[in-house]
Amino acid sequence: MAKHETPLLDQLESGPWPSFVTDLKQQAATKPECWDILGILELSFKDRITHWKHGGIVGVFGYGGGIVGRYADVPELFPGVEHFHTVRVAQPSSKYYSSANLRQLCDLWEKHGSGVTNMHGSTGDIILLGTRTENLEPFFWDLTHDMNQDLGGSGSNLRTPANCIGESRCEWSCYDTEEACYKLTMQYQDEIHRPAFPYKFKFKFSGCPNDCVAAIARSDISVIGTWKDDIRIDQAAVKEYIAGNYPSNGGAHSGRDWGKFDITKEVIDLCPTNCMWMEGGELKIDNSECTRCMHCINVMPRALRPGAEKGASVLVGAKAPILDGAQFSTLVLPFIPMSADNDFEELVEFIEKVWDWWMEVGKNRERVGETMQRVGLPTFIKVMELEPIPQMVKEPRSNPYVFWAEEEVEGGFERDVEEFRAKHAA
Amino acid sequence: MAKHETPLLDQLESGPWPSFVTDLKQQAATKPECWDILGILELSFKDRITHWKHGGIVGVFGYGGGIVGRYADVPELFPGVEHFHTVRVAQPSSKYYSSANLRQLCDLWEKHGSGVTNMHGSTGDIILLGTRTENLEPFFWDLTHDMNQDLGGSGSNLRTPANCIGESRCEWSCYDTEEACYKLTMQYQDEIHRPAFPYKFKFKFSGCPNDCVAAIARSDISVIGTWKDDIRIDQAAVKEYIAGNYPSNGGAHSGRDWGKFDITKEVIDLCPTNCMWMEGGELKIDNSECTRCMHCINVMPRALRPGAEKGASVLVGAKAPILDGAQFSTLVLPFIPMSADNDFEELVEFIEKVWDWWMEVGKNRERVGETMQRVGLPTFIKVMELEPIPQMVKEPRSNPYVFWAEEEVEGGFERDVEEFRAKHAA
Amino acid sequence: MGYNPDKPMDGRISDLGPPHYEQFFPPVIKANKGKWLWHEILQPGVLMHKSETGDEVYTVRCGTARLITVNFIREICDIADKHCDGFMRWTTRNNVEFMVDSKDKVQPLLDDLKSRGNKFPVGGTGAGVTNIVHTQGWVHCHTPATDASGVVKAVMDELFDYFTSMTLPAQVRIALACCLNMCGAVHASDIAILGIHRKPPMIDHKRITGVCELPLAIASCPLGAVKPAKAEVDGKEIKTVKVTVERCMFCGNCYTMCPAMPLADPEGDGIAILVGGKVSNAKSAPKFSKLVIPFLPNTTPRWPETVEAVKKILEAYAKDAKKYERVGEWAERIGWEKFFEKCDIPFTEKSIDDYRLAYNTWRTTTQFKYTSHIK
Amino acid sequence: MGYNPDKPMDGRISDLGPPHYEQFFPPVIKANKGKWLWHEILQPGVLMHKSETGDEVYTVRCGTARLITVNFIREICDIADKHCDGFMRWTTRNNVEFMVDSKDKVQPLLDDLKSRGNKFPVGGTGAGVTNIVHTQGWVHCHTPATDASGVVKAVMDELFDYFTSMTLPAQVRIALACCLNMCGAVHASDIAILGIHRKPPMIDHKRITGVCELPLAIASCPLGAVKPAKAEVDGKEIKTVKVTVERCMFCGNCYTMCPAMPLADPEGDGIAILVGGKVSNAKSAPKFSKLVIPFLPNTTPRWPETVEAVKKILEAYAKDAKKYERVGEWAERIGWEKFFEKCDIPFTEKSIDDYRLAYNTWRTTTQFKYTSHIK
Repeated sequence: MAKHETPLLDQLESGPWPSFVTDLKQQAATKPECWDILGILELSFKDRITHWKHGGIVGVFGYGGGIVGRYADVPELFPGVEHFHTVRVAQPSSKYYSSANLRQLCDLWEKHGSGVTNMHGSTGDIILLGTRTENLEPFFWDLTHDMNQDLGGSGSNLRTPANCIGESRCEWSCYDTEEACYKLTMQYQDEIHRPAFPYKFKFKFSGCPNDCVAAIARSDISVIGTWKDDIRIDQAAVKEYIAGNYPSNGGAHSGRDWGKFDITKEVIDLCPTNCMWMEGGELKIDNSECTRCMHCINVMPRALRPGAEKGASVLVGAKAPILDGAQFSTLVLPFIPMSADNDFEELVEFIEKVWDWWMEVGKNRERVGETMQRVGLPTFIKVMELEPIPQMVKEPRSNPYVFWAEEEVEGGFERDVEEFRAKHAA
Repeated sequence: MAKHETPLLDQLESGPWPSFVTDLKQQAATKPECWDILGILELSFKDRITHWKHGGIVGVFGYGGGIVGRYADVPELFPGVEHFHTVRVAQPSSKYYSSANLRQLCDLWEKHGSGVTNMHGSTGDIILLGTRTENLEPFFWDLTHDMNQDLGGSGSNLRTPANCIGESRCEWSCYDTEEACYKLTMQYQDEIHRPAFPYKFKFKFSGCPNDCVAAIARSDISVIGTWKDDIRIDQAAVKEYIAGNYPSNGGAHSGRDWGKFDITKEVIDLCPTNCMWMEGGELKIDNSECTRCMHCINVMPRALRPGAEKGASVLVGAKAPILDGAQFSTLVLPFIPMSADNDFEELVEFIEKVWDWWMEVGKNRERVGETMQRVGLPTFIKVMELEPIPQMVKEPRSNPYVFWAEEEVEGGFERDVEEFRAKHAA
Repeated sequence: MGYNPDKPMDGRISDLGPPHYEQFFPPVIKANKGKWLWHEILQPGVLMHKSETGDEVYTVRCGTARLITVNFIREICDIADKHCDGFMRWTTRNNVEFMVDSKDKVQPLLDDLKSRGNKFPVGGTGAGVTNIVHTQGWVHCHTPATDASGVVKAVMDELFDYFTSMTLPAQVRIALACCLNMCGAVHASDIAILGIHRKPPMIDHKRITGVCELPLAIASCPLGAVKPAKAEVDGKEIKTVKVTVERCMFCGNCYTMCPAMPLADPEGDGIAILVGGKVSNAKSAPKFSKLVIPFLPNTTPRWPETVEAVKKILEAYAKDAKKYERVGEWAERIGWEKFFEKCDIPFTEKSIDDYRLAYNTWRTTTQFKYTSHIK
Repeated sequence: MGYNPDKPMDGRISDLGPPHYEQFFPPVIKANKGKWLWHEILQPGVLMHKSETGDEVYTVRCGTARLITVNFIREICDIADKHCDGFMRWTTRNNVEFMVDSKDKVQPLLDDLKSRGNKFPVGGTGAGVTNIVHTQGWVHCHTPATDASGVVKAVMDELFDYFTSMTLPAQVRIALACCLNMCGAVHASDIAILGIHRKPPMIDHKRITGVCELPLAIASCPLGAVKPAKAEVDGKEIKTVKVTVERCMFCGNCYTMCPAMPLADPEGDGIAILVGGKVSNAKSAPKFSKLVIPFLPNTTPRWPETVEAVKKILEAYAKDAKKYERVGEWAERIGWEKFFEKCDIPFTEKSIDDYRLAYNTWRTTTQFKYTSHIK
């Protein structure tokens, strides 16, 4: 493969941030097709437009997802990227790896592909960037047989679920997000690999309302840890914070002098429900008013911890703007237990109810949040066989446009206009 | 006219609140048709349904508004209310009256109508309730000739404007709402009496953001007093409040023991912009952060007053739910002078611009707020020839769906797909 | 003199507008307009305004029905003549106000008012319940889903003590509209009593041809539930409309446009309660009222279900809210789930918005409070 | 062994899913999962977590490009082998983390990382700017309106000091999506860099018959701007589509559905800046990012206009916001009119919503602050 001049990209080799251009050039030493990647990207920098064609359905036998087809629109200039398909490999929970595992994957990708990756794609997969159609099956064979690993999702199916770091290294996680993510990923392999949905569908698992995996913004079913009982307080540690012996916010603000820690200003006054106060040198919380926003816990991690009766809130319907505008997920189940012992059955039951309904009524390319908007939240709640509760809304409706069903209204809808006219002259 | 049995209405004669039933019965002694009013209302109480027919166009020559036609759907039972038209009489600003004036109106209504009124209708008019078609012209003749008064508005026209009590008895009024209301009512008599609009249109004038005439909720053009400079502070009076010598909120809370007045809790902490503080025993305000919400002034009327550079904000588009849902008015002109000396020309100019546009593009029965929603606020601002400013919105748009005009985009919209294909193979 | 029907246009006068307000000003108002410095509520229903000239005006506010007779107005005029140089005014909330220019004139005025039985209750000021603004109801309107004056009388009888006192956390504005048209614009009230229909319109095929423009009737439906149809009337096929009842949300706009589509019904009609609206920009921005009770029946003559619902909400608010906190501000501070719990109002799916801007009301956060709603 | 194209289904394995995470846990993680008590950021990029067992784990976080080669991954593996028993992990924001089980192992690790030039910047913790999540851009995607990796490199070079320090009022999450499809879901970021198109699609009539389902192309437009049409191709009339350009808002959904409707353009395409979004439920509910700069050009290779805009916003925020206040919380507290003033960003009508829920963004209160916008 010819080396291309890349005067524009070369300018991205300077500066303190790691340069993907430098990295690609170094890789090109052993994988010459990386020159064509650089070359076509340079052309885009010059033309200020992409040089990739629209789609193309490629994949491995039996799977409808996991591979994204891609072809250059200037293949004659850059034959090394004529085909430039992406392979999505399902990532392990929390994206922990061993070097042995990754080295093997690198070898595989060097053998069958360009050697270029994304660690990771937006949804969470390991993205292997750039290979030819004829390499897909051999790669998949080696991935499954040699590594015991598998592809992730793409297209109108369940996308590879993702989770925050959870209990493995976070004191706030209210359930085992890694196990929940793993279990449900394994359970729904068919839904991940063989598109049967109206459009894509995502699960994300966050251990607490800080929501480090952006479940509420980016997943159709957002499972976010929470608790039922009281915030656990270590009053001795509270005193240490007040005394300035522990850094606020786990040291997150230590780069600037914000003055002495002020528990009133920094914690009590910022509590969105005003449910905290000091009394006799102790921090008091009216937990019945707490909405578990995490702020006080975030600020004083050595003094405060989530309660002990833990589980998750389930929210539904987040998506990016295309097509009807962005949506955050909506609170549907305020609290469910999240236990691996019963295979997360409360969650599984709910997920399958959502799918059953959405697969029936969802339109082509309609995310479940859009389907919810189209039918209305009251209808969604009804088909989910849930009791409507005020926690599902920020506020009650302000318009008076209520649908009443005939059976709810005394005497029904049928009336005789003649009878009416007998009492009311026209 | 026969006296009717009214066992249901009779039950509304007990209780401490003034009884309209008792009043009607007493009136019936001299105006027997009031028995038929009581009779038909009793029938509605019995049947739990109205006994008035749908509309009927009646009026006085040359006017399209001011009279609302009404006929009983059981005229044979209650001939005294077979016709029961309403006459809307334009009220004076702030609804001040002399007894001489009102007595004359009462005599007129006793002569030509039922003797029943509303003081006042929802929009502000004096409502004279119940007369026959043949009485309308004689009544109107007497009203104009003997009393020098006139009808108000109804139908798809300018409705009778209304105003708060304003400077006549309120220390907070930032402009002369009475004069503004009067001047514009006189100026737009034609628009009030001869429907030419797509639908109804209301002006309301409030002297300050407390908005006692509900301009922001109920008028298509809401003119609400505000000021530009600093809140005027009498520090001596502040001290009196702190000392508990002046009652908080003008005595509005004196019926209950709320404890000693606490300026921090009751004023400073409740300021929505947190722009107030105590310093050296004085109350300080960062007026550049103030949004003039009136709370501090409301609580300490003897210490705080609106600034001296006064005028009004103009907001557009309020309406009740029918049809697209309720709307509050939207801030369009943050500050205009409001001076009788120039006949409120800034306001007049704006009103006429709104009308010119709305009469052209508004659909039948579409309130101006709905027209604004239909075309979008950016378009409305453009046709009003206003600079877009952030004060018009609570927040910028969160969706990325921006309309770009061809002239805004380098190279325009026209492109040659062949040329494109030459560089981008399909 | 007077109108001559034979020459209707002779000597006709029009477009006079309202009388100029100034002629109706009491002298102390005329002298001090624009000069007022501050005010104070001396006792429920009695206000004093102080002018920079040193003048004072004392106002006595009385609740009245909105539906009043000329008889009654003349009695008001008598009072004004006796105490107030013949002047008076009305507030935007149907209260009548008598003004005197010195403190010693207040008590005689109050005594006079008291001597007239329950006709002139003094109050409606400050942190209390002032008079209910309302629409016509069954006494004059053709589209109501409930009465107005009757419901208001029943509610005010029950809330009377709140009218004559100032013991609430803030003013409470109650409003009634007898149908969704909301001539009374109750959509921004602390407590709104709203007449609602619950049965779809009947189609009077015999009448529709004569009284309706079919395209207007069809266009009137915001949800497109009114559609063109045909029917047989007296053996002839006519053009008419039909209604997809599943898409009807009973707004009544079709009846407004087409008299042949009546929807009122004794059992279908009733009252919805909305709460938490406000007009004032004080502290928080204006808020719409929110639907919390979707239906209460028209139990004449005293609407006990409605009276009780209003009172229950008012008393839960009175007990729980902070000083200066309006009903809506209270509900938002405690959270709507707590509002329903504290007011002991069952939450139903009817309170969940499914109209055009519904998504903005969905709870898109993990922040919530545990209440009895969560089993 | 290996894949045999002649017998593709022989010995095929599928639906294995991801490897079980536990095999990749460093020993200290495995031993303490679920037992962590608290954590502390010891210095930018270095965290310590304390377990109830007394164990501690020290994490060193390094920014990397998202676009990396196997060469580079092997270097990461070398580091993990040398310091971390062969384990490592990635964060959701494309940072790589190395964990060690005692404090004395931290400095040697940091020294090693530092010795590798600018490959492993340590930071991305606490009240700073962490790594930018982003999409593919011109390196792989067929619908982008801008590049991704290149813009990110340019921005992070400029904000580098904020990555390696913790001096901001709160964490600032920056994200980039190269078109409205937002594979990167930038709609809830403190600062979002969004590729946008500004020219309506061309119609490739020659190709459309072969590559598009016309009804899908027509249905794809949220505003109904794509309509059926006819065109002549090679002397034959074919069915095709046309676009009402006044109704086009350049979302590109038609191109997604129909390859014969390309809309990318060197001059039309560029970047919009949105700010103030957040995902976390901490303090305030999650917020969408708001569009504040409607367009900046694709000035390759370093997008100076975009870099400057991001930096200006970040620095205005850093100067003005209170401790713990996210960008959106700051903007809401000071008011958006003050945001535009303090950030010195011109306000345009493009920032005023006119999409489906637009009414909720209109200012329906008299509360506003005077800024230079009011002449």
